Amino acid sequence: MAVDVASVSAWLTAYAETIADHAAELTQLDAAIGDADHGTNMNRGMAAVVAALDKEEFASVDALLKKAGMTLVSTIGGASGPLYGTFLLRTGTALADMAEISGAQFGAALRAGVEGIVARGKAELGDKTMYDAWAPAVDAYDAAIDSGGDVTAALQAAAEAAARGRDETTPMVARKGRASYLGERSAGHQDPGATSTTLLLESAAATLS
Amino acid sequence: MAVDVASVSAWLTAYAETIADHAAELTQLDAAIGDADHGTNMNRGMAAVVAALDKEEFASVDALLKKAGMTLVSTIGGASGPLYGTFLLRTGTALADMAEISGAQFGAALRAGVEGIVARGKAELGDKTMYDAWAPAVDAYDAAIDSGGDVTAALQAAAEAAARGRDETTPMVARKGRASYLGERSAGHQDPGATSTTLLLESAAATLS
Amino acid sequence: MKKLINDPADVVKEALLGIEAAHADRVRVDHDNKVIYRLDAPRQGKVGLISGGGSGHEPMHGGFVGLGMLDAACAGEVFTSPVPDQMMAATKEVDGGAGVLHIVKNYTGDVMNFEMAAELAAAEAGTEVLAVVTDDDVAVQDSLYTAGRRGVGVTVLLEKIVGAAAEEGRSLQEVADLAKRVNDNGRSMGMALTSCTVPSAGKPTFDLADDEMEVGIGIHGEPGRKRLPLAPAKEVAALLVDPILGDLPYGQGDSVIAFVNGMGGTPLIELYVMFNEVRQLLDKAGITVARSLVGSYITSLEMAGCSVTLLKVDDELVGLWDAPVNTPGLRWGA
Amino acid sequence: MKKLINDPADVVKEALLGIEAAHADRVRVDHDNKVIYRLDAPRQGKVGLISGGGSGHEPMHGGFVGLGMLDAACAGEVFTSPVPDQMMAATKEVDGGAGVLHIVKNYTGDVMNFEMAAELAAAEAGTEVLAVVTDDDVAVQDSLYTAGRRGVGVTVLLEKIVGAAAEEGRSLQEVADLAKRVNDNGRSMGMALTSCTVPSAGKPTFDLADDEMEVGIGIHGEPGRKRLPLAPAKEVAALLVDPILGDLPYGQGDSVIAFVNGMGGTPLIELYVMFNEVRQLLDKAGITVARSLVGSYITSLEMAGCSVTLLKVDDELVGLWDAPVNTPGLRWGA
Ligand SMILES: Nc1ncnc2c1ncn2[C@@H]1O[C@H](COP(=O)(O)OP(=O)(O)O)[C@@H](O)[C@H]1O
Ligand SMILES: Nc1ncnc2c1ncn2[C@@H]1O[C@H](COP(=O)(O)OP(=O)(O)O)[C@@H](O)[C@H]1O
Ligand SMILES: [Mg+2]
Ligand SMILES: [Mg+2]
Ligand SMILES: [Mg+2]
Ligand SMILES: [Mg+2]
Repeated sequence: MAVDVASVSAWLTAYAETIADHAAELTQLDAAIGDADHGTNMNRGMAAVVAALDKEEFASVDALLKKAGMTLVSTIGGASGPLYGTFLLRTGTALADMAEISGAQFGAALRAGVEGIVARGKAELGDKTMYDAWAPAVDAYDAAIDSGGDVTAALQAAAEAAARGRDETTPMVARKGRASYLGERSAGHQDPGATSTTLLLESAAATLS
Repeated sequence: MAVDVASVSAWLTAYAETIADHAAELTQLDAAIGDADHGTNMNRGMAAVVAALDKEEFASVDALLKKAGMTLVSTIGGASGPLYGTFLLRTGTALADMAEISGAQFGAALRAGVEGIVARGKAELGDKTMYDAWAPAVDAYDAAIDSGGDVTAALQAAAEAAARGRDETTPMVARKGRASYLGERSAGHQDPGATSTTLLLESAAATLS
Repeated sequence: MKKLINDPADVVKEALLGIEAAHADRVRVDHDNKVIYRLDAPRQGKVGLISGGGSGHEPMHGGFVGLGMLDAACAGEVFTSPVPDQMMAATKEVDGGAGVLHIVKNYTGDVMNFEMAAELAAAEAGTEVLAVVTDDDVAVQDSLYTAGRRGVGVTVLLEKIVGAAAEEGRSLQEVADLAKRVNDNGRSMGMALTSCTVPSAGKPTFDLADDEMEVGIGIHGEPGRKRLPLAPAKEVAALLVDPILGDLPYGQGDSVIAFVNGMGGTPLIELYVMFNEVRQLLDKAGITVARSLVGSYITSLEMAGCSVTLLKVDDELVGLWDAPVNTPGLRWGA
Repeated sequence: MKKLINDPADVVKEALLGIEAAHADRVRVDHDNKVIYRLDAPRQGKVGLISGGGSGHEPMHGGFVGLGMLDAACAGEVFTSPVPDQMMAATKEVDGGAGVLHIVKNYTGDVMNFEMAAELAAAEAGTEVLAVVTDDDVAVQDSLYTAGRRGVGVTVLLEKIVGAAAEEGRSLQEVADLAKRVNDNGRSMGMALTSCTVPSAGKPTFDLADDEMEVGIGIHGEPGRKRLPLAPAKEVAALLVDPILGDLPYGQGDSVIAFVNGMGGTPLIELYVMFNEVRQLLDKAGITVARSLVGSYITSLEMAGCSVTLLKVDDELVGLWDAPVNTPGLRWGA
């Protein structure tokens, strides 16, 4: 297995492409219960990440992830900038000084990243945010590793769990983020952040092994 | 024959009703080459005239016409207020101190009114204004009287001539009034003022005799 | 029709009530005559400045009543010039013994109604009245055989500059001459992305497809001179600025007040984008922007679009522009 | 999408160029960081005031930079809060030794980005930073379990009042306390007749039928709390004022600054009609309008609609409101 600079770089590059492909869809989801910018936001941020990765050689995964996280913080703004930025920063920090990264270690790092999202955004399960995709995803990842799976299998499980979590946001009444302003009217719409989170994990499953 | 207080009052009252019925149409004509208010303007003015006539007893046709003219000046505004107001004021002035009004005298008074329109608005034939309906109308009136017709026949002829003049405004390129701002684009649209003028003469033919 | 109004017939009346309530510190309103007065009018010895026109162009003219600008503004029905009674009442009321200047935009209706008022006021009260007619819209061909050009954006700049001159105590003739000089040195052109809807008409004055714009529109929802495919701000700026520059003409070394005006439905962010384009075109032409004004000052109800006005200025005009003004719509130095 | 823009991705950049060109006498713009600064910032010994947020709300916030109001405004992408780098740069730049107050509207993104900036600025430069978060929108339920209420119209009034206090030389803590007091005494509610269109999205955020309106909207084109049939201004005013009055609550004998705000696509004439209705409702409730503000100051691109803000005031707040202010968007006494 190799969660290394090359594969993590491939992951983020693949995610940037996926985001570009789904930008209009994410913005449309955000129009329904937010302010119609989530696709544009993520696209601007991920394009900047790809540009940053192209410019620099990274000695370690953690350096790369921190750079990517800082780039998101500095280019997205809105809610998703600090949240995705913090996620990558914390994930990177958790991987600092590791020569090789095991599946379990990567899982712990992802969980640290998600804890960063919670620390920043204070979302709880059922609030209809990206956390509703992240929480089941990291649980599924750990469960897959615990039952002997490799990183690919664990990320596959995580992406599937995220997709289920994403789908479950649809009936929810939002309690965090912009959608919460709609009250009951937020029900019946899929959360854009949970959607972009699922795409991130799908990209991971396709590129990391 | 009797162009008297009662019949002139009936004329203006009938015109007010006609204007109310045609207000939307006049405004629509004005929307195409002007500012979409001619129907509203005429309707506001004629409603005020009817209210003024209801409030007062008039000793003479000229007093009645002057009152109606002042009322139009004071309530319409825009181009049509001074023009129709001046028309009635001058027509009234021309009829001052007449015990009985002959067909020829009424024709001369109408012509004086139309001269007032020209004095105020400086329109010439072919400028695509109400004058393109007025000019042939007073000529037709006089011709009918000259060939022995009565007031009704003369007004009938005037109304028909006005309608032809109105129709002829359609291909014209406006040189006066708001429609002139459109230049060549004003061609192909019937002039609203020529339309309301034709209605005024049709009301006259129906009420004066 | 989507508007924040009650009965369409009451729009002007109710807006005047709102203006009075919002700005009672500076203006009072004669609701019978629909005239907005400067609170301290008449000012003895000062030339009285009156303007007016159809409503629907707010803040013009009522929003320009106050220190350093107008003494009174007559509000007509929407897009319909006021009636002579209003101007007569205003003329008598603001006459402080130094005479009264009528500032009239060149529309047949406005000109005729102001003329009748001046005739009547002179006859009745003996007030000395002069008039200036603004006609700065280069979208309209200038010709002796037509109604001539419309008065648009220059009117705003003129009311400010001439207002300062009247405040200085200049004579009626001096103020009128200055007004003419301002009008002669200003040119404008406008465009629309959407039509406006006259409240009493209830539907848009013209229809524009999603990919079209009207160039050369006036401020009454009159259709423009031509319909063009929607274009980026850069091209729109050139469509408006080029005919203006060529008309006066303005040239290398000239100093101007540059005014980018919103038609009512266009937000400020777009006006700043337009101003950036206009400024670049002026830079390229070697024209200095001495002062600028960006905002919705002479509007056409909820029409989306903008107009550009350039006024060639010298030190005197800039000084008068900079002089204190305190009106609901334009305020500085006071 | 009908807008006076070039490439949608360049709207903010180009608007900032336009703002700089139009107001170079009062502000300068750091185009790399997209920050608008007061020309003479930092002012030694004065608390620095910074705000910022997504663009598309002009004149807020950039139009409120200048004497008696903000020292800097950070411009995010359209409807997207700025990033911490911008606020950090601004914080360091306006720090005149008396500390810096961040004025933040309560949106998850704005709050998080400002928080990160404050953490970083404190760590890096040692600048003392306090923050006030505005949350005055009564359309949103106030709850500990949600993101809480949005910051809307009160932000404008707060920036003016707190700006005057900072200009007076009050300490950071005093200025922050005052800001909190203003926020606590203000409430707002808004409605839309039409949606806005985010330039990069290219189509309206929501669809409204010709006979519908959205009540309880925010300033980002967020759909509102409910969709209702189009209603006359009188009913719209009640729909906005009643929930505000009941919330603080405001009552008999209170004095308020009454602010009727346009959302960007609504012309001034309609805002005056609305103000007339609002004032009547306040009269009926025995509430005195100490000061008023009518115009488009906190907008949502080209959205048609309005919001009402009431701020309960005492003599101190009125005095600070009346103090001189000289910004592109709000100016008096200077
Ligand atoms: N407090 C929060 N915690 C976790 N996620 C959040 C929170 N607030 C918002 N989000 C996520 O952010 C997404 C919106 O992101 P985006 O549209 O880019 O930002 P903004 O709401 O500022 O416009 C939401 O769909 C939601 O998943
Ligand atoms: N100079 C003029 N002479 C004669 N009639 C004119 C002149 N200018 C305009 N009109 C007439 O006035 C009509 C428009 O009236 P109206 O719409 O009420 O006024 P406004 O043009 O001020 O909105 C035109 O259709 C035309 O017939
Ligand atoms: Mg969003
Ligand atoms: Mg008309
Ligand atoms: Mg008219
Ligand atoms: Mg956003």
